[in-house]
Amino acid sequence: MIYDVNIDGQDYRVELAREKSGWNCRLNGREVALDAVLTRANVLSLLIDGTAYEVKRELTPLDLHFWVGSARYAAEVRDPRSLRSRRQSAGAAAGVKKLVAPMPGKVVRLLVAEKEQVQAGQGVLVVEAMKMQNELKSPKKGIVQKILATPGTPVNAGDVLAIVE
Amino acid sequence: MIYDVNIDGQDYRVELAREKSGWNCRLNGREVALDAVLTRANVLSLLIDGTAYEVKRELTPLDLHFWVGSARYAAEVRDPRSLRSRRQSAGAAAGVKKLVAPMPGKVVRLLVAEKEQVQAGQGVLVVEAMKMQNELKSPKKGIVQKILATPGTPVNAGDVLAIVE
Amino acid sequence: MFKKILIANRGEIAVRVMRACRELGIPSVAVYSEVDRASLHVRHADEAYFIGPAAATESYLNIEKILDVARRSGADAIHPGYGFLSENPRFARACGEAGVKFIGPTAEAMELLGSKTRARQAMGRAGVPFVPGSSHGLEFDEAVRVAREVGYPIMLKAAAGGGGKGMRTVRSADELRSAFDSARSEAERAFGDGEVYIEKLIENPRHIEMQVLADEHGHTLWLGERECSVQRRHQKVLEESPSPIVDAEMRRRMGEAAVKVAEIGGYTNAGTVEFLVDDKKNFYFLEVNTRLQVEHPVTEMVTGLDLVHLQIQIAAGEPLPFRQPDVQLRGHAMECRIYAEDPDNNFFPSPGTITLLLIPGGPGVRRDSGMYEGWSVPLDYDPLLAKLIGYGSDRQQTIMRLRRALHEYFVGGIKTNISLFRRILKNPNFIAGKLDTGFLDRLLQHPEDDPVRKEHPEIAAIAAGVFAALEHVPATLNGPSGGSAPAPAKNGASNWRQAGRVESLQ
Amino acid sequence: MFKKILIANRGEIAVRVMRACRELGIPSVAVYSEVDRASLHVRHADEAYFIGPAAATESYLNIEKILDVARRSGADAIHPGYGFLSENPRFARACGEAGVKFIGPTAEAMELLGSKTRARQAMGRAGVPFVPGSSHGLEFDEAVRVAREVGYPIMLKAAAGGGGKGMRTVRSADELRSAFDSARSEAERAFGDGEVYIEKLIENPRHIEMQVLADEHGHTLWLGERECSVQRRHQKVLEESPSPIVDAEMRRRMGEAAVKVAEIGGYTNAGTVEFLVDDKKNFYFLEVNTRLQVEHPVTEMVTGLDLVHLQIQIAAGEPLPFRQPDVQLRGHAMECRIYAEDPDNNFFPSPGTITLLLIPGGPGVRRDSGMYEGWSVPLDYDPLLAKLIGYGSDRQQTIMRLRRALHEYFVGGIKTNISLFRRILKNPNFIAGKLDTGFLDRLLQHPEDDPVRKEHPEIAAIAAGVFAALEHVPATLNGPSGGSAPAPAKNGASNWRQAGRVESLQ
Repeated sequence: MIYDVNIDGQDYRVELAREKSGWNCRLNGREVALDAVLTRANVLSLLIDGTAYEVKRELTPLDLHFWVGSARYAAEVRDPRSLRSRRQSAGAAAGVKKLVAPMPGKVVRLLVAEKEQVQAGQGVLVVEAMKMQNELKSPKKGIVQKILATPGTPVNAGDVLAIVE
Repeated sequence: MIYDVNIDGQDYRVELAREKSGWNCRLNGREVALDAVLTRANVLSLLIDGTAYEVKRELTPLDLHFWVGSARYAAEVRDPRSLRSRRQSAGAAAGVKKLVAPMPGKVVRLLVAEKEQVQAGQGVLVVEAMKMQNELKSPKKGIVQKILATPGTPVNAGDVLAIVE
Repeated sequence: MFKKILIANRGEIAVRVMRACRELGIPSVAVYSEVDRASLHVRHADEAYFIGPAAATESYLNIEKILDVARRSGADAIHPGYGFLSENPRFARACGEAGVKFIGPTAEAMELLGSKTRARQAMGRAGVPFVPGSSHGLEFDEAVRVAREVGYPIMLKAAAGGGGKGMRTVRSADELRSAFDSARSEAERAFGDGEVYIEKLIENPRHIEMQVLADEHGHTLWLGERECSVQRRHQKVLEESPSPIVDAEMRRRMGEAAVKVAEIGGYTNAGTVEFLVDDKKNFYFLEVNTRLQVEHPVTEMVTGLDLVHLQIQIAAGEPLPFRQPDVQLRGHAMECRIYAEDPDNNFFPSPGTITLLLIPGGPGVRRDSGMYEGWSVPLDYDPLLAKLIGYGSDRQQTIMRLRRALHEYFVGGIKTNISLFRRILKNPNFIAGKLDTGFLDRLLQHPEDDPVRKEHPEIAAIAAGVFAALEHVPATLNGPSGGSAPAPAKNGASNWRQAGRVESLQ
Repeated sequence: MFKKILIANRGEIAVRVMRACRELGIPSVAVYSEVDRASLHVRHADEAYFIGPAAATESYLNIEKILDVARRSGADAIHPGYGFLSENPRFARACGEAGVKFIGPTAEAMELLGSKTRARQAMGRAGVPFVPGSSHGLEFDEAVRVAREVGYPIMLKAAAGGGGKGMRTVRSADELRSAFDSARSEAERAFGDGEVYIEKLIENPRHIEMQVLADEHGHTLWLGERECSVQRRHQKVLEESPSPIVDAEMRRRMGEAAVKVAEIGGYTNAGTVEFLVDDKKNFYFLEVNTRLQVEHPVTEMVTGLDLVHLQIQIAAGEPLPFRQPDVQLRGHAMECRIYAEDPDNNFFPSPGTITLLLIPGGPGVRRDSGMYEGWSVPLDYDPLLAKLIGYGSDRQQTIMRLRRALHEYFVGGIKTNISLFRRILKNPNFIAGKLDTGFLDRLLQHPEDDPVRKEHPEIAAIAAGVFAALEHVPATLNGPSGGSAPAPAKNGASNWRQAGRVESLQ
């Protein structure tokens, strides 16, 4: 099995083959003496040349991360031989940025109107969750093309709330 | 849904019907104001007239138990409308008793031979597990019809090791 | 002793109080809102009653509903926890009228000590040092005069205040007008009371508080201080006892001042007297928290006492079972408040489902938690999920122990501030005990100082490959094994074991 | 300080030592056998090396393999835990020869104090009270004479003994011959050493031991006693500190006797001096355990010290950082040893997969555990899974706290002795502190006294129905949600919530 893996923006190719005596692993073509045990769901114990790593998989509706010890890595995994891919069309339309709800909550206020000009970092709207009002800021300088949120309505994490171009 | 449930030897009929407003529950024909939430796998929170019960399900290769708080109940569940039944043919052949391995381990010694007479509680064979030698005793007085265990070989929990008649 | 105790709260503090009830052999009654049916406090209770929608005003803050549950369940006492109704004298009074014992101080003590201006007036009469300023609500003209007298910079504060609301720092006379107006209207909106007073600003103070305990027979004791200077937006994040700067003599003086405050207020049960401490170790009375504090466990660890047991015993009319000289302070304790919030993204709250939970154990580690794996954190309440408390023979050991425990702690599926504590506990100023209420803000201005280095992206890559490969092998190896199987978690370990063994010998 | 520490053990004690290493900033190295690749101690280590088959003689007891891992990993010290090689002087010597520090006493001290007869001789010279009898191996003729002198009943014991092997109670002269022969041959088989000696039988003694700590600079201290009278087949089940019968004066005398024993033996590092105590509170030296004990946590809780930190610091040549008067004993601690065994079926061992694990938390609860949900307990080793330790301000609070913690504790899929502790902690004699080594046998003779009543079979029936019904609804409600889904545990809660709410209002 061959996987193209992107970790924090860096690409890796991981080749794994099952053999009688274990798994054969190559990382970017280089052989790795890998010993892997899934100890419980989402927790992998890796031993490589004696060094032990506990790797946790964190899969949320929004994204995929792996934790190696206390460090968290954003990941995308693609199997070149299948159509299953977690890579999103990220590069597309670099000039358009979506303002996405980072958590579920309730939209309490809009701070700008459609077609209005905003600065990078300027507040666009306010979402309330867990007793706190959280100002969501524009990811870039530009024009607010569209506001998809309505004050008083609940939103889910990942919902697109506004588009800035 | 109707289930015939046997708890520690006692039979109960549990009727459950899903309704818009919740579940309708009858126990032996009597209505029960049941509020049930599966909080995590195998852990059920029941509220009945304000009293809270945490019920744990324990399913092993050998048997099914429910724990209500700190008390453990042996259970068999049968759905009268389906062929799925966990009830074993327990009543059959009352004169024949099987000596079953209560845990995995290794048979280290036989204490009697086939066709030998044994008393109830007399040791039949010894199984070693976790650094301890454990004498398995005859469930009844009778004749050892068959010994299915060989010294030096591993056994699994639930394996029949001998038959006493 | 009480026959049954209702806990008018949720989350970790409800669980903590229920544990004390069970230890005292008293049945506990939970109340829960619509979104809390599956919450841990319902699982820990002996009885549980639904009290309404998620909005706290319609459930946990609804006095009538809570007293109705007390009546239906036969509870003869109510523990309010912290937050919600815990400092509401109207609730304490309503309990009394309903014939249910409120586990806390009297409504009168709450009213006197809960108003900051009334409390300051009382402290003045009793000779307890407090921050210079006014001790009553001010009109603007008076504010101008008082500010000039105490000298800028000053703080404008709401008499009914809390949580930083109605609070303004004023550095010069020309800022006063607009600050005064906005503080006043904010206080009016937040508390329905626009009373505002002035305190001299103590620059970069420490926030140190003293735990007191008073029975209903006139005995009042102090149980040592807690240093609570690690704060963000006036919200405590980490607390410890003892304070790195308080010695035995200062502790005794603060303790005696705190006992005097409690006695002036006619205080009973557990309470906390907060002080500001300046860089010359002068301490000034700030306010009284008329409840059990979130951070009470650090005091429990260094005293070896159980404050909730003692609260219940005091409320039941028992005298304190020890005297001041019997209180033995030993070792060092520190608490990390685990919040559902994202320290890497403006501390946005992070409700959602906890998909994986690995929890620390071993020596010197206490967990007071309201979460469990599989539980969905509702978006309707305070983001405090759990508290991790470490104890060690000294401050250094406690820090190292908490770092170890944080290494073991993992909450997956939602964001938490666990990584923030790794930073705090490795910060040289923190380790040196150089703290003030500005410490955390300064630390957060240097995200590049994060001690967690991303040194192993290639391990993450390999793991990503292995997880993907495991999903390609038969479901019994990796995937959960279907309806009636008890252990979805056991998965591929045994099959991989053989492989692992051989590889590791290479 | 050491650069890297190898832990020559497995299970909870390996995890506990690794935690100490991490707290001291020292990388830890695990070793594991074929069946332990997925064990918790491998997950907690910084490095891990395979050392062979399940059989301990070919892995955890294999000195050469372990020293080979030390060499390969660059570990400069080895912590042996308890059991396995921990009391093997040959191992301690081999470590020294390999240039690796053995964290424990010297081989010489082990040899002197590990032989019961040699230790008794040394105690005689030093004037430490020990049980009357012989202090050297006996032939039968001599045994007849000694037995007559000390008076029946007597105990025959193996000099090299442990775990009850080679031990016989003899109540009259005519039983002596056969008991002597069988004790001798059992000792010969078990230890390769048939040496047998005589001790007067103390009827129903208490087993009380004293923790000592000695640095390599001549300082030896005692840290208080542990009462270990709750035993089954000479195996400790529950331990506590302080003992219900030891007062400050007796504690000081036992402590000083224990320090004398350690000093006679040239003892360094942590050790335990065991005493038998008769019904008049006379105490008699029994033996020395030249290692960290399973039950060391109760001493840690009442002293506030970390014994493993201190062991490592002592082995690194550091002097003890405190003196005898600095040791502050406070409160009460008790440990329950959680074994994989079935108390309802002859205490048969119960290896297998842990399908569900609910663990206690909150105030005064410490868990030292080697298990996790989804782990398969191998059948090859000691059945100790975990230790639950409770701390309270007094014995009564500690008992109630442990009862509460046991209420929260659940291990599904295998049998454990958790229910036994419920019985012990509710037993009137136990609560009154009326203990001796026969206590548990007497309790087990009355299974009908089990305080857990099966009062709710109908609740079990309803739950059985609900679980079955949940399996009939679509898989997303109850069943695990497939390969890539992170949370098989979340299941039907939200769908049932609505139902639950309405029903609970009826």
